[in-house]
Amino acid sequence: MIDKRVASLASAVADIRDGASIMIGGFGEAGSPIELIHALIDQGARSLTVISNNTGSGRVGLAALIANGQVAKMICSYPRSVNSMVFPELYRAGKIALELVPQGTLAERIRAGGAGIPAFFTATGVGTVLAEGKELRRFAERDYLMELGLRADFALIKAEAADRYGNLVFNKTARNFAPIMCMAAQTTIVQVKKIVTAGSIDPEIVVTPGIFVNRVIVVAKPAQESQLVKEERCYP
Amino acid sequence: MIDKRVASLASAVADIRDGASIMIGGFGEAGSPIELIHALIDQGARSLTVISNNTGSGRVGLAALIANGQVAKMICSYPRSVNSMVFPELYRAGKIALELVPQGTLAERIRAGGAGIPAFFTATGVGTVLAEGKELRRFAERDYLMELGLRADFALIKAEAADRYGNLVFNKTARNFAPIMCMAAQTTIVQVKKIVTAGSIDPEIVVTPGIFVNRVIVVAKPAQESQLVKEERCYP
Amino acid sequence: MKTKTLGWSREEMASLVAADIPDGAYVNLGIGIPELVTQFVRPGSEVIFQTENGLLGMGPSPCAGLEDAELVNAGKKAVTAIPGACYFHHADSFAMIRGGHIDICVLGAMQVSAEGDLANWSTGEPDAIPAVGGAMDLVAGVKNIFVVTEHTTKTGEPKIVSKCTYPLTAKAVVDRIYTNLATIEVTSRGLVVTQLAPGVSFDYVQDKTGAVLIPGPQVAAGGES
Amino acid sequence: MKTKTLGWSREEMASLVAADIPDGAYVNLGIGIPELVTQFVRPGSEVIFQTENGLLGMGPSPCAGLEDAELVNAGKKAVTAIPGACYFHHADSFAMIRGGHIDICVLGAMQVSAEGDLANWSTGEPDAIPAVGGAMDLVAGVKNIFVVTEHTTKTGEPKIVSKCTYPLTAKAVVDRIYTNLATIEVTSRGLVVTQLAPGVSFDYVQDKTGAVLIPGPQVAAGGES
Repeated sequence: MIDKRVASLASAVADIRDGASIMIGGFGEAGSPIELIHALIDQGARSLTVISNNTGSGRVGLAALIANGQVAKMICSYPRSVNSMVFPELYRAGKIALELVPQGTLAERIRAGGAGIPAFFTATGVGTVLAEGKELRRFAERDYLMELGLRADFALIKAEAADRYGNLVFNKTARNFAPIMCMAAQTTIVQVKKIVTAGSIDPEIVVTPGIFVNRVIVVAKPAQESQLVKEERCYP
Repeated sequence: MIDKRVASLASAVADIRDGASIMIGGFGEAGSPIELIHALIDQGARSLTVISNNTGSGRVGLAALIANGQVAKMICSYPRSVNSMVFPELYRAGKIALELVPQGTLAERIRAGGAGIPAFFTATGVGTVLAEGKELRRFAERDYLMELGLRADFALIKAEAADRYGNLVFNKTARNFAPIMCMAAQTTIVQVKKIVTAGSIDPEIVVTPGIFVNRVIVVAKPAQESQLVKEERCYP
Repeated sequence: MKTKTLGWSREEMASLVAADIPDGAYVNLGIGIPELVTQFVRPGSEVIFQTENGLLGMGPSPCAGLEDAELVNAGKKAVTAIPGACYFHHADSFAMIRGGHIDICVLGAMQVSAEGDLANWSTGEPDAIPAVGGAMDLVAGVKNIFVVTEHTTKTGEPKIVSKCTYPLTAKAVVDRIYTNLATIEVTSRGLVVTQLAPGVSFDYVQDKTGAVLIPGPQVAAGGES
Repeated sequence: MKTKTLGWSREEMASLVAADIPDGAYVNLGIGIPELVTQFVRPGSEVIFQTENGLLGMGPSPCAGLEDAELVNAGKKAVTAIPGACYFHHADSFAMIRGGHIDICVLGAMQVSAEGDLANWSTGEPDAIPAVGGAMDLVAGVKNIFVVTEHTTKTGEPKIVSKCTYPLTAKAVVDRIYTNLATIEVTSRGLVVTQLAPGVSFDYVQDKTGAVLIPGPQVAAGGES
């Protein structure tokens, strides 16, 4: 029987090794798998490349992972926010690398990685500093940049519900990068608020087919990042 | 108020002009918008380029459109089936052109067209006759072909239900090419079994956002192509 | 600063933008003044707002206490969804944007050039943290780009310039500019002033602008107003 | 034709394939003998079948009278969906295939070469209607390609050849071949026979094959069986 449920957050992230590339879902706190990230802090893998739209806020979740010195490089579109101080400090100190990618290009590169497409062309970024070093090519009288598909060793994802096959549904705008990251990672690890019996998610409404998911762990009441930041919490 | 409902099949297809390119949804009869196709036969536009996975069967639906001499060129992956005689005859007689595209490449070309991606690379077809004339390029020690995004003037689509915004849901494997064709056509025309009030489709389960749909027409009880073929029906 | 009180208010600027949005349009709004546009949709017309983090049919801010941390806009502020809305993932959202399906994007600017080049993501200062978000995708993909901005910076420097000095977001993409002083169309002839704020003369606007302006048919050239 | 009765039946071939499918595998099945594989999934193991027209979790054929024209497989035959299945559109389906997420594809062949080249879509005859469907995508994208086929054509010509004469579906993609006479592994050393059908000798199989075969460790070379 296929059963992708795992027993603990610790076992879910146990095999993430030093130097791994990790996609982390979320747009700000919406969809950020904060408990999985904290488990990765406990686990301690270092020299990570993290692909995520933002860089976290306060001293919890992704910001805490960065603050803990575990991240060597960020690939993201917007490494700034009101309460984001950790990344800017380390970046200015030259202690973390940054590959800045426009948000839509980041999304499409991840989707391409998951879809077996090594490269594609987009008009985004043409004529800007982000075009430097990229191949420029004309199609039908317009210039486009060639962008490469992006894959990762692991994905850490937050979803609303899963069944034992790993089929996923999401909640509102917490969906954001999750479905494409599930596709683009070698091993996809998902925290869900609940597990439902196979067949109880209508086949018409599954957002992420189970084939893209490797491990599912229940976190029934996930913490809310903005609340932890307001309380000035610090992990660990 | 946004209201994409139109009054009749005839008015839904009235502005399709000679020489237009038309994407037609469906995989075999599943998802084939047979009533819209028949309306296009009544309308009479000629020299059409049709993009559809198959070429229809019997003398109804897509096969009837072809038999009626309205199609100059087919872009498809599988122009053959048990009851498909119309296309083979015209093709052997040199009366219709064919661009044969592998099914996954066809799907991705349509998705790329709708997503503003002029070209992408795929390993499908490398080393085959379908690679002829296509740019070959190596990424990470593997060869890929460059394939171009595909757009069309119109899409004829069958869906299960819509609201006045054009949000769509589909039925089982009748979904197939419909969502990506809705994205890739300048004007997307959809026949649905029913219209529901705005807000009655859960925002989490909308498959095709209304932004990709221009016209919706109700065909409450669509004909079943295989049944018409069995009855040896012929349109018009 | 005189410019603070002279000309249109932020609300008036948003309302001018809203008056130019056709019924049934699909619109993406940036952060700041663009967010105010939702309040001025013309009576009898319906506009659908997209937010690039995965929602078509964005509604107004929720009442206090009803915020949902998983229902936010691109600025990460709590929003609502209208009946008939839908959610989708980021690749689908930017397929919508890049594929030219959004009619209008309304966004702020640091600089706009006479050719419609836009700079709105980076000052280019050495210690700035580079952060681009979805700006480059939006201006490259959306059919019509409306910039809404104060006419000058807080220190009185022109934001409408002959050539941008800040790093570009994209070249030749801006269609219209709405400032507190005037509305301006970016055309192949150059920057055409289509409307002046009450009490503002063409010469005054030209004086506050770093590029040559052309008076439109409804606008009197010169210093009177 | 001797080959019609000699060796394994179609069901036995399908069962040999099924025995090589690991528990929990995601599998795409072609038309013909591959379709029989569903009947031989090993007890206690669970295999998920994908059909490229948009269904993961394909179940058995429906009972007569319960067919749904909108629930079909890639061969356009009526199927069912298991509890835990899901539907998706064609681009997502082939993202799954092209992206290497499907573990095994089982499909028929017109010819397989010693290097694992596959020809299974066209005879290349001048009046043939070219039709490729999803074959090229599947063999380029799926991790393991299992071919299941009669060892020779109806007229006794070898289908396993040193070089394909029919138009290729893809180069160097086939991992294993299951025929009525033998199971064969495509390796960097060449075609290794891993099992012989009862009553079939290595020499007999070699005689019916258009490429050099190598006996595997469990297979006796020569004419005895």
